[in-house]
Amino acid sequence: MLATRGLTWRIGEVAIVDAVDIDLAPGEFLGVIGPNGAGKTSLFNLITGLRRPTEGQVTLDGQDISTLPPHRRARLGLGRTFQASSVFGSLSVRENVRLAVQAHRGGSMKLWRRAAADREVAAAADAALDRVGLTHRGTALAGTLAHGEKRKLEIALLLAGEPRVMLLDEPMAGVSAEDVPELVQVIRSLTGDSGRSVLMVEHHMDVILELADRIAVMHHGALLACDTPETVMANPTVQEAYLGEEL
Amino acid sequence: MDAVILLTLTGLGLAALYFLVASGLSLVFGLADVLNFAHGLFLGVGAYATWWAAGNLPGAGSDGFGFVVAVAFGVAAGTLMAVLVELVLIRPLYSRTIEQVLVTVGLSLAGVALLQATWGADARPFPRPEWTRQVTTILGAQVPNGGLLLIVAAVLVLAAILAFLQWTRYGLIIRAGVENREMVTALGIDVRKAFTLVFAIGGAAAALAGALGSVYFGTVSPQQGGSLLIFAFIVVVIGGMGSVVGSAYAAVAVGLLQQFVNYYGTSGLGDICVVALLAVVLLLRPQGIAGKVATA
Amino acid sequence: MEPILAVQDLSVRIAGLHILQGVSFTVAPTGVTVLLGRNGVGKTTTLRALVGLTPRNGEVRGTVRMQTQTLLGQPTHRLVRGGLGYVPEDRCVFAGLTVAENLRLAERRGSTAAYDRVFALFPELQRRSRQRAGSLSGGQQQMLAIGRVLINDNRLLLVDEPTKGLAPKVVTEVAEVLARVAESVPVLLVEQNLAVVRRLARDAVVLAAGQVAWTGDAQRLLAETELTRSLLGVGSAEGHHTAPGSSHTAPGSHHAAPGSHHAAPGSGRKDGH
Amino acid sequence: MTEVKSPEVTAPAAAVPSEPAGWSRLRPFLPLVVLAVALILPYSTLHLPGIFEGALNSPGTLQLLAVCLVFGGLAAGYDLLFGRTGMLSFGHALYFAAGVYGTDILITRVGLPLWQAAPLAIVGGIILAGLVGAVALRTVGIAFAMVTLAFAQVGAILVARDFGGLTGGEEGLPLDVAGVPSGLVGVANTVNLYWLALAYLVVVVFVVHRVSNSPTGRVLAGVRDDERRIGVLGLDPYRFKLVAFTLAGGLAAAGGVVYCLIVGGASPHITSSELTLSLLVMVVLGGPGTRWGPVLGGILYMYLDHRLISVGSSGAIDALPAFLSRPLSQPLFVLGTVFILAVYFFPGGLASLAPRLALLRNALRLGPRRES
Amino acid sequence: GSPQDTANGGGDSAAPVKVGLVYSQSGALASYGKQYIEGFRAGLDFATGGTNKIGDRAIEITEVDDAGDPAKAVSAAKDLIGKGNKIIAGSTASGVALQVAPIAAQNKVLFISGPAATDAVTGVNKYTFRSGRQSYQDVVTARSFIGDPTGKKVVVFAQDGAFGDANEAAVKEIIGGAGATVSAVRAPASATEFTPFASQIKSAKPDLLFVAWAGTTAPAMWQTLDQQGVLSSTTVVTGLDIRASWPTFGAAGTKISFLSHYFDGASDTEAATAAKAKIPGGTLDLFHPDGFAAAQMVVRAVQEGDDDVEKMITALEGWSFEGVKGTMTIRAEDHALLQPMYQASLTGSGDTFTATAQKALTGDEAAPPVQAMKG
Ligand SMILES: Nc1ncnc2c1ncn2[C@@H]1O[C@H](COP(=O)(O)OP(=O)(O)OP(=O)(O)O)[C@@H](O)[C@H]1O
Ligand SMILES: Nc1ncnc2c1ncn2[C@@H]1O[C@H](COP(=O)(O)OP(=O)(O)OP(=O)(O)O)[C@@H](O)[C@H]1O
Ligand SMILES: [Mg+2]
Ligand SMILES: [Mg+2]
Repeated sequence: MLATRGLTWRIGEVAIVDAVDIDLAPGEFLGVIGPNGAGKTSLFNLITGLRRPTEGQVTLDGQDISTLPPHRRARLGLGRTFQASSVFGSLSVRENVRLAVQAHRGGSMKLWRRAAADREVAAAADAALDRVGLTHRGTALAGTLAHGEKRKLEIALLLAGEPRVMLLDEPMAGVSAEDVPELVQVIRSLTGDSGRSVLMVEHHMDVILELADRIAVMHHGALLACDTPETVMANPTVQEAYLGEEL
Repeated sequence: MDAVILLTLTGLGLAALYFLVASGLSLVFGLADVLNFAHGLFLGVGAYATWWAAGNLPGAGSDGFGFVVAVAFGVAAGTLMAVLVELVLIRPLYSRTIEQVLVTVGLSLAGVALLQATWGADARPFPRPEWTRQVTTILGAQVPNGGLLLIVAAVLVLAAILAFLQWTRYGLIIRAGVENREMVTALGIDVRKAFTLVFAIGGAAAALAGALGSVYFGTVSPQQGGSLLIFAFIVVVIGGMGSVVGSAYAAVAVGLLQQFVNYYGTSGLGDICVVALLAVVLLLRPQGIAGKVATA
Repeated sequence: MEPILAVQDLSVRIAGLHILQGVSFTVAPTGVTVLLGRNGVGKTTTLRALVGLTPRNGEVRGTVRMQTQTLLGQPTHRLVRGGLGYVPEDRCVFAGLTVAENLRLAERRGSTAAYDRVFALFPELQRRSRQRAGSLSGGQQQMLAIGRVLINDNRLLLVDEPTKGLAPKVVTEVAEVLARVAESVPVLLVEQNLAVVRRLARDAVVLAAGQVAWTGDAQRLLAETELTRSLLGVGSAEGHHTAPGSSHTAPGSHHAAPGSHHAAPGSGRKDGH
Repeated sequence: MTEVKSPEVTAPAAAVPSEPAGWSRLRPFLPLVVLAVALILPYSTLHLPGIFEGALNSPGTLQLLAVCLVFGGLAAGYDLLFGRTGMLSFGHALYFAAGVYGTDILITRVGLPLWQAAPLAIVGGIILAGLVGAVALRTVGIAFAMVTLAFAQVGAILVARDFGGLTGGEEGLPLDVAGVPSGLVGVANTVNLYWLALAYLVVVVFVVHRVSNSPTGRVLAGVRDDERRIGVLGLDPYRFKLVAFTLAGGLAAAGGVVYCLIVGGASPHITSSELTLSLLVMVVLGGPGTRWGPVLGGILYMYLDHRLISVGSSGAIDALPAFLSRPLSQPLFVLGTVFILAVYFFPGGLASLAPRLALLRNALRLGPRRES
Repeated sequence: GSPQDTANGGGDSAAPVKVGLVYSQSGALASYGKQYIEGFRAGLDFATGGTNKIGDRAIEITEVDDAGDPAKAVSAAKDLIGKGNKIIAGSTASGVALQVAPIAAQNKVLFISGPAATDAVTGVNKYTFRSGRQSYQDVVTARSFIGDPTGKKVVVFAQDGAFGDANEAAVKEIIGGAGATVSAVRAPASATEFTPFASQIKSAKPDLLFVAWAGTTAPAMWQTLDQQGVLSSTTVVTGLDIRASWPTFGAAGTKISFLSHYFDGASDTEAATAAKAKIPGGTLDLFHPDGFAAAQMVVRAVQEGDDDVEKMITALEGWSFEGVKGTMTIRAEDHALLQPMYQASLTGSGDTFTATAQKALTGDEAAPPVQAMKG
């Protein structure tokens, strides 16, 4: 479904992302791990178009999308969350999600229609909010949410776009322990739908192990390994480069 | 050939003037993140204070050492003014960009009107040493000494500011404070002092530009600062906000471009070319020629 | 032992929201006191109030004493110079400055800068000292943020979620660093990673609904499943898929952190909401 | 750092303490009431000494009000860019000037009648805004502000150059009233200009509100908060910003047409970057992103701008000692001081006064009731 | 009341005469405005024999500041007309004069333009008169410096914009028309560095350089022309500005031949003596005669026309009177104000300069070409 071929991003001489080949099958859940600074976020930026690769290609369903701007890629079904929460701070939580729904359904360029009147959009938005458990915060301004709530809102925004490929950048970071199972549940429910693939960066190994079909390990920009969780966890290089000593 | 040399040197003089105005603006604009529309007022204050000192301050005059004293007085007045403005008006408004624009616009309106109310709207002859009115013949071109003075001053100011930012602790604090004021205080540093200092430097540079600019123009008038300001803004933006070196490059580019186009093209084309240069630079490199690449 | 920090009746209101409603707790003069609670309960708000960084539209009430000194109302830079070190939640390194400059900035006049201490803890920083901090990865930035505070001698450290977004290996490193730091300086730590809490914490303060829900011995809190569940909503401190970072990397081998046997009589009191 | 902080949006009405039932029922109709008052105002001979020079229906007062209303509309249009989309343009004067000079040149130099000149000028303004926006919107933040400023500066230079004697250079171009309906000419017909200005204001306010409550408006608010995010949602921020920019340009050009008729000509003042700056001041003075703030800000600014001049030359000021009377007789001194004071005393703009007044009213209302 | 009501204009023979003065009290032209109003007061005093009354009727003057902004001037004019003023005077800036003139015509009131020098006001409509000189008269005076222009080479150095355009056109018409070859060097009004233009002028090697430059950059411009040797290589003619500006010419001042509208001591008329006695400071300057003449015209208009504007116009057209500068004549065809003009030179240094009249041209000698009345 989503594939990268020789994807490389250099700053000066340094390759931040180094000839990465990834293949994501429909419905597959690929976990991405790697030490801090391995280039995971950068890889996401290349795939979603926020950065232009120095070399290599990104293809979606066989179509080369390497030169498309971010919004065109999103239209093709590529959705993502950000490592640092990014929501529309001055809009209410509900308006945030409605905006995402509206963006997905098209017809955003309507200057003369009352936005609030679109019941379908409202219903879809409420459903997405409900799924991440933020309904009770619907009227709060998104900018005033606590960190964990923002993460949930981000997932709701992602959901609203009904993407076929989702890129999640550390969705659990900063989420309190008690909410983790719930979020894991939400993420799992997203992938249960047919054909939706996920690429997720996460440092919480248990979450990765629970969700991922395969795990890709990045190190110094390059793909160190990409295999089933068992194989990856048993890989001594991975042990040494990433997991380190136990606490 | 003569014409080319003459245009180059006078163009550099013009560039020096732009740089003197822009350097203070760039520091305050880029580092303290304040779009200081009152910069033109600082220029005016420096110029008027110098003018006043030359006529009234004991020891100051329009020639020799007396002139140096008068300019020093003007620079001190500009600095003081800038410090007061920062302490009283800007300090309560940090990180509120738009309100700052409002306050500095208000200040420049009120301040220029006040200058006008006190000394009248008309240009007054500016006291200056006789040699600044003369020309030096360089390779057959009659280059005005006033322009050469500006060039020397600009080079000195550039060197001084760079040394300050790179090598002093306050320079470091200023560069850090631009990014995150709060975090600088969380490291135990009173960042407010640093910003007052930036304003002081900006005010001093502006006042110097005002004084030397008036030497160059031969007169001082309330509106003078404002008319230079727009080109100074253009220079700052082309150079990259906060980059003093960038401002220097940009000032040279703008000064020379204006000079040559005005000579070889038709009148008014020089200004339009400068504006076109700005647009082209920003479209190709939105952060300006020496601006930092924005990080993701 | 006299507490290093005594917080009494701390209330914070931001933009009309009453975030903290009369929070009182103390921080012991040695070891790590950990501040726990769900997302959005006000942990960050508490730390920021202590160090004087409540936003402009906020309002702080109550009394906070660090030994004899009253904290509230004083400007941040003076508090920090007085020996209160603060590592913010989102790192806040100066992206445009090099690593070396970031560290140099943190040097305080009068105290000798302990570069060896920092570089010994984070050799990566020494290697990258000429790199711009903005181009560091998240984990590297976190190291710099901690290193920046450790360069000075402090009387108390406030550290907000230092392991957020770090690779397990780095989490372990950071935890070890903090453990070593805590041997000489008391630390008030906000942390979600229960494995780290277990490794470090001696005392715990649990916030819920803007108030202190529980204070006492941290190890006891984690040991008593009942308590952990009711306060932190975690099924089990060791629960396989629940506490992030705990299952794979923290088999619970280092139960006895230094100083963890301290159990003040009368602690473990459970405050009602 | 290059990001311009978009103005904070005032909290939704929930923040306002509950108001007495009768009032809240009346509230939605308040704009209509104000509109009705504004419509019948020219029939009043009421004299408000100190506020206006003459009676409300005197030509001088109506002229002043007309100018104020046009700028109220202009500020509301500018707010579509600044307050609602977060774009800081320093070149909005260009489209206003396009409307003014476009109308003036088409009528006076080309000889078209008003009904042809006005739509042409507005379409011209829209096309100009579209073209400039297409280029300028490739940048963001301060760079965007400067590119728009630069284009506006080119406009100002072209007007000053007076190519082919079209614009009259620094002397401006008086409007040839031969092409204008007689109902809009002459002091006795000032009232028609007033109604025209009122109509313009109503249209702008209606358009701006309609648009900002539309799906597009929602996207624009999103662009204001986080443009990158909008892109990842699958929308092209560039297109939306361009639409807002062009629309605001068109509204400004329409304002230019009206202004040209009211003032009876064009002068290069209106091409200056100062005009854009004063638009910004108006919006901030009123409260960016709020429903009525920019309108009020625009009206108040223009009122002060015109009235301070007569205050400055009034006898009361002359009577003061020289160190006071000299600066006070400089209108710009007073205006500048007013801006500065406004920032400190009305943070959030005039629009933030309403909730505060409501608080005060509640406090006053509750006080006595508790006692009884 | 009805919205179309305007206050009634009176007509009552005992009611005061309302005169509105719209001029610059603040803004860039404030000092021109100040001279204008001082001159006006002195002129009113002179023309009414110290009574400030015309017959039995008191004169009620309303002064409004336009700050040099036509929009404000138009508002003020409408306000004044609405309040029954039948005479509007003032207009320090050309832009203001041009935009107020049509208002006067639309509302059929008398408009006496002030210091605004634009030629376009002459003949703009029958309601508009002028109390000052116009650019053409400057250029005609300039021509008098070179004797026979035939075959001479004349360069106009002027700023961009209408003022420069008008001067260039006038020189081409008046001096070029008399046989000289005229070329122009134009510079942006905002220019701060003049070397390129000085070089262009120098390489043109003109017999006469006519400079039309207004604004704060003028001293820098003169200094550059001087430094590049333009002033010493040819005859340079320009208009002499207000007294306060004289020192700003610096050393260049004594190398320039000036054409002058007026300076203290240029004339020795009864009116000049009266004006000198009346104005604060006792030294006449460039625009005092304009205000003085405006007052004389107002008094004449009311004396002859009472409240009937048409009669006022008839009374003024063709009227000759003794003003500060000497004999002035309102040309009936286009309302140009024919008046003496002067050739002058500056002497002195530092802050003290003295102007001396070299030659005076009579009103007829300095007359501009006749325009067709446009409206
Ligand atoms: N500037 C602000 N304006 C309005 N509300 C705020 C502001 N800052 C924080 N809050 C609110 O205060 C509450 C506490 O926030 P805080 O960041 O202290 O939580 P936290 O316990 O640190 O959460 P987390 O674990 O997610 O970091 C949240 O509900 C948040 O919405
Ligand atoms: N704009 C940039 N300029 C220079 N270096 C950069 C830039 N962006 C990223 N880097 C570098 O690229 C490397 C990879 O960064 P990236 O953010 O992709 O890491 P990551 O794998 O997401 O790390 P983390 O888990 O800490 O978030 C880091 O070493 C970082 O310093
Ligand atoms: Mg990352
Ligand atoms: Mg927190």
